[in-house]
Amino acid sequence: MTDFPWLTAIGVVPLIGSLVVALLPKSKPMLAKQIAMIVSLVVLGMTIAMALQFDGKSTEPFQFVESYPWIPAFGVNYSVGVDGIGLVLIALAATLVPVTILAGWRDIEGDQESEGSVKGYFALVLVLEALMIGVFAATDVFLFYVFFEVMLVPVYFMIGRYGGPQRSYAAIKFLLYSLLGGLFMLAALVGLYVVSIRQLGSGTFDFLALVGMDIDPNTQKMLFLGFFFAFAIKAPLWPFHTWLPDAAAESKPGTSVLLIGVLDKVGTFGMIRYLLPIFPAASEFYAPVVIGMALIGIFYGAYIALTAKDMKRLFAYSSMSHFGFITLGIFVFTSIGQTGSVVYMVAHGLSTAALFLTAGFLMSRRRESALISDYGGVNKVAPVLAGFFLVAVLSSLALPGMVSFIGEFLVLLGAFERYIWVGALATLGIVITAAYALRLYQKSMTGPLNPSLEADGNTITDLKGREITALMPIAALTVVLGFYPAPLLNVIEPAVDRTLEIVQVDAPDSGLSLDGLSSEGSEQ
Amino acid sequence: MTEILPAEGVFSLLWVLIALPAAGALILLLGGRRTNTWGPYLGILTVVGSAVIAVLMLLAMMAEPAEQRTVIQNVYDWVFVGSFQVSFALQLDQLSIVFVLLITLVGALIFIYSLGYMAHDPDRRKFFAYLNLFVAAMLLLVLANNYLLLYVGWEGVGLASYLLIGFWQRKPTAAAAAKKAFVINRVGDVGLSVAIMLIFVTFGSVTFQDVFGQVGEANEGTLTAIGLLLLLAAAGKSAQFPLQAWLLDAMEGPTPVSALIHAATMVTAGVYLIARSNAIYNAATWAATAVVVVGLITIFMGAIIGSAKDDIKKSLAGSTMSQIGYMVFAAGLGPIGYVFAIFHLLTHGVFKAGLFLGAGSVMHGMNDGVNMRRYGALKGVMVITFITFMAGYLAIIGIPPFSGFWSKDEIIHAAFERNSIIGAAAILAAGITGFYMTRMVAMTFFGKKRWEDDVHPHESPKVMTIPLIILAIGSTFMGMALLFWGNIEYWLEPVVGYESVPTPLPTWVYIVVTLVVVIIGAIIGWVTYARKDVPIEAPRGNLLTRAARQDLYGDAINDVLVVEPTYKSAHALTTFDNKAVDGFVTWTASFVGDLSKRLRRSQTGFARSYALSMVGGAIILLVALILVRLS
Amino acid sequence: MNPANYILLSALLFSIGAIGVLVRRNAIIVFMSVELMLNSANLAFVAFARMNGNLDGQVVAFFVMVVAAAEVVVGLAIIVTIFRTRRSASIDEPNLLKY
Amino acid sequence: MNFTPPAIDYFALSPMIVIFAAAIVSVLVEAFAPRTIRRFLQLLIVFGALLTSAVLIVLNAGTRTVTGGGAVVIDGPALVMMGTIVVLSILGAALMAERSIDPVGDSFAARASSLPGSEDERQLTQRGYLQTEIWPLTLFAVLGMLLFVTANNLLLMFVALEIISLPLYLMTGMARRRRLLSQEASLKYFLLGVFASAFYLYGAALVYGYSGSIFFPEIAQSLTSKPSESIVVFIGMGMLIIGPLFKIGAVPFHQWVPDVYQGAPTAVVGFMAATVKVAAFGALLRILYVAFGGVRWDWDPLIWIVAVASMILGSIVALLQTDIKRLLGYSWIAQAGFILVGLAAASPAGLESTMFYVIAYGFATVGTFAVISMVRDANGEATNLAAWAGIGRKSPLVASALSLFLLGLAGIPLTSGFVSKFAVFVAAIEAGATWLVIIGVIASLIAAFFYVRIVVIMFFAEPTEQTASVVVPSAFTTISLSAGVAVTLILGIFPQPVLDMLSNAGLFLR
Repeated sequence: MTDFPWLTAIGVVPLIGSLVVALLPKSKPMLAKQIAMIVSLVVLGMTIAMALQFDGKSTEPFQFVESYPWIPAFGVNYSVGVDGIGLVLIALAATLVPVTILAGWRDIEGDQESEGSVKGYFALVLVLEALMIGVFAATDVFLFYVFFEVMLVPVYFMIGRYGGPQRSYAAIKFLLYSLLGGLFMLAALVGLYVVSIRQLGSGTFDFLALVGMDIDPNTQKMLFLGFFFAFAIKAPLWPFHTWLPDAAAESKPGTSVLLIGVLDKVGTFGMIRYLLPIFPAASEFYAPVVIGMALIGIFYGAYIALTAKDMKRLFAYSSMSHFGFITLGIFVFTSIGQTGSVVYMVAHGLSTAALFLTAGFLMSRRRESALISDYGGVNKVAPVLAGFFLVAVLSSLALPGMVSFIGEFLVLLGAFERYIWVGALATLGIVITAAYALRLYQKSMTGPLNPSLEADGNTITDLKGREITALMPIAALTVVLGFYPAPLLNVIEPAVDRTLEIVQVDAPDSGLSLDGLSSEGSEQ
Repeated sequence: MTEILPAEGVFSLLWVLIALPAAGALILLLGGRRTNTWGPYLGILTVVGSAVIAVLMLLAMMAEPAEQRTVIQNVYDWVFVGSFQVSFALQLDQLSIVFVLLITLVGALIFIYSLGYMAHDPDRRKFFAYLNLFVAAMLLLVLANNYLLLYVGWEGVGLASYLLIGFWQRKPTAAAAAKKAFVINRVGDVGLSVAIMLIFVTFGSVTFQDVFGQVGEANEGTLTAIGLLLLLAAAGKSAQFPLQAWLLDAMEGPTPVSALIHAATMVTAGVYLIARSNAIYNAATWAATAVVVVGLITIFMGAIIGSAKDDIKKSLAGSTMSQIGYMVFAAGLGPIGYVFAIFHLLTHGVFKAGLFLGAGSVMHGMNDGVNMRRYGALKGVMVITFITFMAGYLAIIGIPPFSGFWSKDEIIHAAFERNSIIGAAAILAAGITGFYMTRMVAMTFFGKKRWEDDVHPHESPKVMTIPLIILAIGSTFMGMALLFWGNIEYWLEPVVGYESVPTPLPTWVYIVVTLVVVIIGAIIGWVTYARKDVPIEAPRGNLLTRAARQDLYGDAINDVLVVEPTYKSAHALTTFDNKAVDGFVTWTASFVGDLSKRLRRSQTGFARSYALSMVGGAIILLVALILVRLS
Repeated sequence: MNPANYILLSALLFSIGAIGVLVRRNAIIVFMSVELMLNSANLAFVAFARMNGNLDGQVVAFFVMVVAAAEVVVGLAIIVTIFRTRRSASIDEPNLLKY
Repeated sequence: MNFTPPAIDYFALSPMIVIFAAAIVSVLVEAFAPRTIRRFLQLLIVFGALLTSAVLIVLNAGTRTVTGGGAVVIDGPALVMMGTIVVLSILGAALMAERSIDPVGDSFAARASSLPGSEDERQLTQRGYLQTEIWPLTLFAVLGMLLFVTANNLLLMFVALEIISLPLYLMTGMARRRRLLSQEASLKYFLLGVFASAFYLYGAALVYGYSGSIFFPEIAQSLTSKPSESIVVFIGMGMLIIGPLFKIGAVPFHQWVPDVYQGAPTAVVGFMAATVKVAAFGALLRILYVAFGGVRWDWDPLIWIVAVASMILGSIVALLQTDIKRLLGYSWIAQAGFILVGLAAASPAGLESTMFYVIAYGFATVGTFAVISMVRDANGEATNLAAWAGIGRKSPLVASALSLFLLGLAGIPLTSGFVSKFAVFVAAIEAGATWLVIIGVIASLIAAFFYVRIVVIMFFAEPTEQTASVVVPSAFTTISLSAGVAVTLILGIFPQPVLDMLSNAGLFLR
């Protein structure tokens, strides 16, 4: 391991980049894009370089650790570091940003903003990238919270300033919802700090130190709620999801990709990184409730997606359903389930990106209409587009051979290990998922060509080189990782096992002793 | 006990079997229009390549002693989390090799046939790409050495079938049928996934040899559960009751697809799964019984539907259901049945492919018309098609020495070894088979011309007829070849086991009875459809006929029981989400807003009311203070 | 004699002043009521000064008088300005700033 | 007979003395200097005095003494408060000194006494007649504030209160435009102000009567020493703190706040909103922590009630405001509630967090009003939010600055507002008032809505024809604006130095 401050560097580069972009003269939107693109690629390169040095076998909880005092008065440090989970999520972010920049190349000219906003958008994207990397890299809870909250601001502007007709409503809804969660988390954060003062003499936010404490269960339960609330809204978990459809429907495809593909992962990431280790007792106590919410979310989201008339809303609800799976995997406390969840996070990031971007390209060819009924028979005129759309749809229904399958199956298996009936029940979700996903594909891509598509100047042309270049890596990753997930599993599993060690829930007794038809044997 | 050998020599090419067609598919899909000209040939080449390798492997395997015919090739570690260790490993044994041969050889023939059949389709390239994808997935399915990898192949063929059913997507019906097929199969997949989980939780592994090695130690309840779940999966893939509804619509796809996927190979995957898991079923009697029941029900459903349809492909599809019913049925009988299930699977694969391609050739000549009531008297026009079709016909109804006779007869015999009643049922079904196949032949090739005016029937080109001929030869001799020369039961025995139990009556009795019943059925068919004129407008028909025309109300039932409730509840949920969940959020917002409106009023702007509120506030505070004191 | 009486008196005056502020419209009178309240406080201070036997209270009283005088200056200035603009000394008149 | 003069530490008092002297001088300047050089002289005096006093405060950093016959206490918190007040006053004065924003001149009535819309007013305006009375008033107000935070007995505190208030009453009424509003605000402020002082005074009387002294330390002693405290003293305490609470603008003594914020000249609001809060909280802290520190359990509930009421009412009523100055008035009420949450902790942490909060808030406020004073349309400042639509498109820089302040007030991390909220909540939870924090959280969510709403209007709405324009100010406003931005960011990102300063300041001198 080198002592080069990788994480800080990776975080700072996009910040500088955004500054440069923001300071460009308004007259050069093209330059802004190019610079943004280059910067994001540099970040991607650095991330890969870092990932290559990551030691999957290491026994250290975190790698590439840096720590400097920041606000000693509150025991706050600027300390960063990654374990396998953080690493893959940072990699996900670093991958999706260039993709979205490339995909959003033309999106911004579209609207009659002051031309300053072109560079503005890309500057915001870069800021967001920096913050996303920060939030996954932070090992100081306060620092995490800071990133967690500040992230809202760029997203808020990205939705509210570059979006559909209802954008400012969506933006405010998003912001207030997230702030609500964030503020309760703040309260819990303060509580945690006070506890640490009482237990450790001097207050601290250092993750490992906090994990070291044993907080009495009742306090845990209170603090847990504070954090969980924030994460549940972020992730979005039923019933805290209603901001997501609006946000997704009103924002640019690129924004949605970063929002749902990466940002919302902070919720589930937070659960696995902070909730479980710091509040083990509370996590166990609340697990049934959370699992219940997750199950409801799985079916609720899928069912509503079945009737959705608006593509973007459909994606939003399907994401909700997927987040149900992810959360489920986390809260069954099995190494299989949690590994599955993390894999699923990555997979969902990729599939969301594929869906939103392809749909975005499609919509850009028909006056930004997201109504499924406005399309149909597209694959006759735009086979390549339809092809990518199909890949996206399949990866979101977790077709075996795609990485999402690995995630989903592991989650289900993990759940099944612990509570047979929960696992079995959740498995039914895959049917509805297939139903709505294929319904979308059938209605939009197959059948006779929708007359409105030739009418009034909408001519659906097939994808251009730029668009294909944007989608290709995602599609490739989806399939390659589906057949060869080793790169993910190698780094994720150790991290997950460490978490479980802390939570100290003993693995469900599997094997021949188990009486397969009764769940008693498997419940803890 | 058979020992597992590492893949050496020719077997080291195991992965190539799959890689070849997969590569073909990839090139064709990514290559785009550039590959239009040479694409199809590439597709054929890859499959032929796999076929050649397969044959070499067969020879190599025959050289080995029976106990050393199982080779495993561990390609790489695939999924590994904690105790869940699954590697991407391929297993070739007597069972999988026969499947590999069936898939590659029949596949190759159908590929060639498609050259002619799809000659005029602009998207031929895509068609072949999908076919390649299918072959690759199917090979993965039968070569996987663990359930999870099998699952991948299982879904892969599902995807291929989805793409190919919907190949003519301009037809909304095709798109709908494709979706339907996938979704119904998904139900089966639930069975498979849960089965895999249960298997893992029970045995701590999902590789075949580990699981079958420990079956003895698991309790029967668990095994029954696993068995039933696997049966659910099989029912989905093999269009068995109650998941049969998709197969008939699947005929929307191009005929070669119906021949390869929905007759010869994919739909038999369920049988493979059951036969592969024989260890589990042997230990779980109830599950096995369930298999028999499902098989039996489907035999009759398929036969009845086949007897009523006027659409030649759907009629064949019905018969496919019924024939696969036979296989499942046989597989359910246990060690006495497995081998014959596979045996029938192979013969059926060949002759049903032949029949379908024959039907395709007919349609080709009839402007893609499928209504048999508009056929008739084609025997003179398409001689080759007619002859080859007859071979398939005699094979399926089981007239000696055609292949179907041997395999079906063995199944019936095995049925009697278990229980005379089901045996009788099997014979009866054979009779119905005789009826509907005769009906088909009669309506198509005999009787008067009932052609539409603009149709000018003609024989198909060589590229189509040659595969027909080969398949016809297969349908004629394959049965004997496998039974007497290849003595299939002993070939498969090491994998699926084989035993024979004495039957109450001597064997020849069953043979005779079966033949008599079949011939009776055939005669009825002949009398009704060749002797009399076939009305062009279908007569109303009796209750059963009408029901059968509606696929015995399979769709109707699904709609009432599943589809409509689902959509209803989905709509209900949507309203709930908007009104209740989101409604609460907006309500809160507006509530605070109203509060704000009211509270603003308190700021009257009159200095004296301000003063009043100060005094009032002061008093309240002081009172509070005093109360605190006193308490 | 009991100092309580002085306190009661001062409380009475204070209340009268407060009520005056609340009920009277004329700015001048309102202002006078406030002065009354201040003076009631003075009374209390002086009484307490005697009770506690130190001079602080009385000193305060003197300061308060001065302050009150200052208040009068400023207050009248403001009230007069308002009066000149609105031709009325009612404190309910200026009512543009509300809600 | 022998006479011992009271020991007076003139150096410790020098910050006040300088201001006081300067105030006198500037009165004389008003009286005698020719109009042409008056403004120059006044600015010289004011900024000179303020800067000098700031320097003196720094030099006094180590001083911890009670002087002036025990009337004045110079201790750590007092010095911090004084320093903050003086610095904020400099920024506020800069706002008042601005002359290039308004085409006519500065933002104050040519002659406060002239009738609105009258002939002579018009003439005065034509003659470009600019008044400078504002400056001596400012200096007196500052002096009052300095005394307010250092007063160690009830009397001096009362006098200080009046020295703050009287000039402010007048300054409130001096707006050049919308004079009716201005005068009305001034009248309400005055009447309610003296009303409040009356309460304070009577409370003081009762406390004095009970404890036999007007000095805080002795009051504290008597509270602890005397076995049976009578109700009277607590009634006294209750009425006593109404004075500071009124200046703070806490519910139920808040109703003057929105009116004055809206009516008074923006520059003046910027000045007093920032400084008076500091002073008032300084005084309140001293009363409660020093004089009544022993009986915190008696006044805690009272502060809780006030805090909760302020947070909730302030943030809710602000939701629907259409005038940005008025909105900020209500927002202040809510903020006051948050600060009181920290104050209620009655612990060193409470003291520090409260001081940090008022400092952070002060600078943000000055900046905010600097921006508001720059957004103008045909008839003066455009305070109606409708006129702010799409400002962010026209002049992103200024709009971003305002957004920063608003996000700060909303408590978004990396701004001073977040650190202050955090500190306050820590203090409260340490003191076991978790429920108070929960309410605070909900209130800050509601508050976030209207802060964000302004951002929405500025950035997301399309500019309309009635959208105001942002005028380019002179150095004065620019300085206070940039100072506001700088401090808001620094306190948000590197709060450590200030936190150290506060903890070094230590506790009140008893």
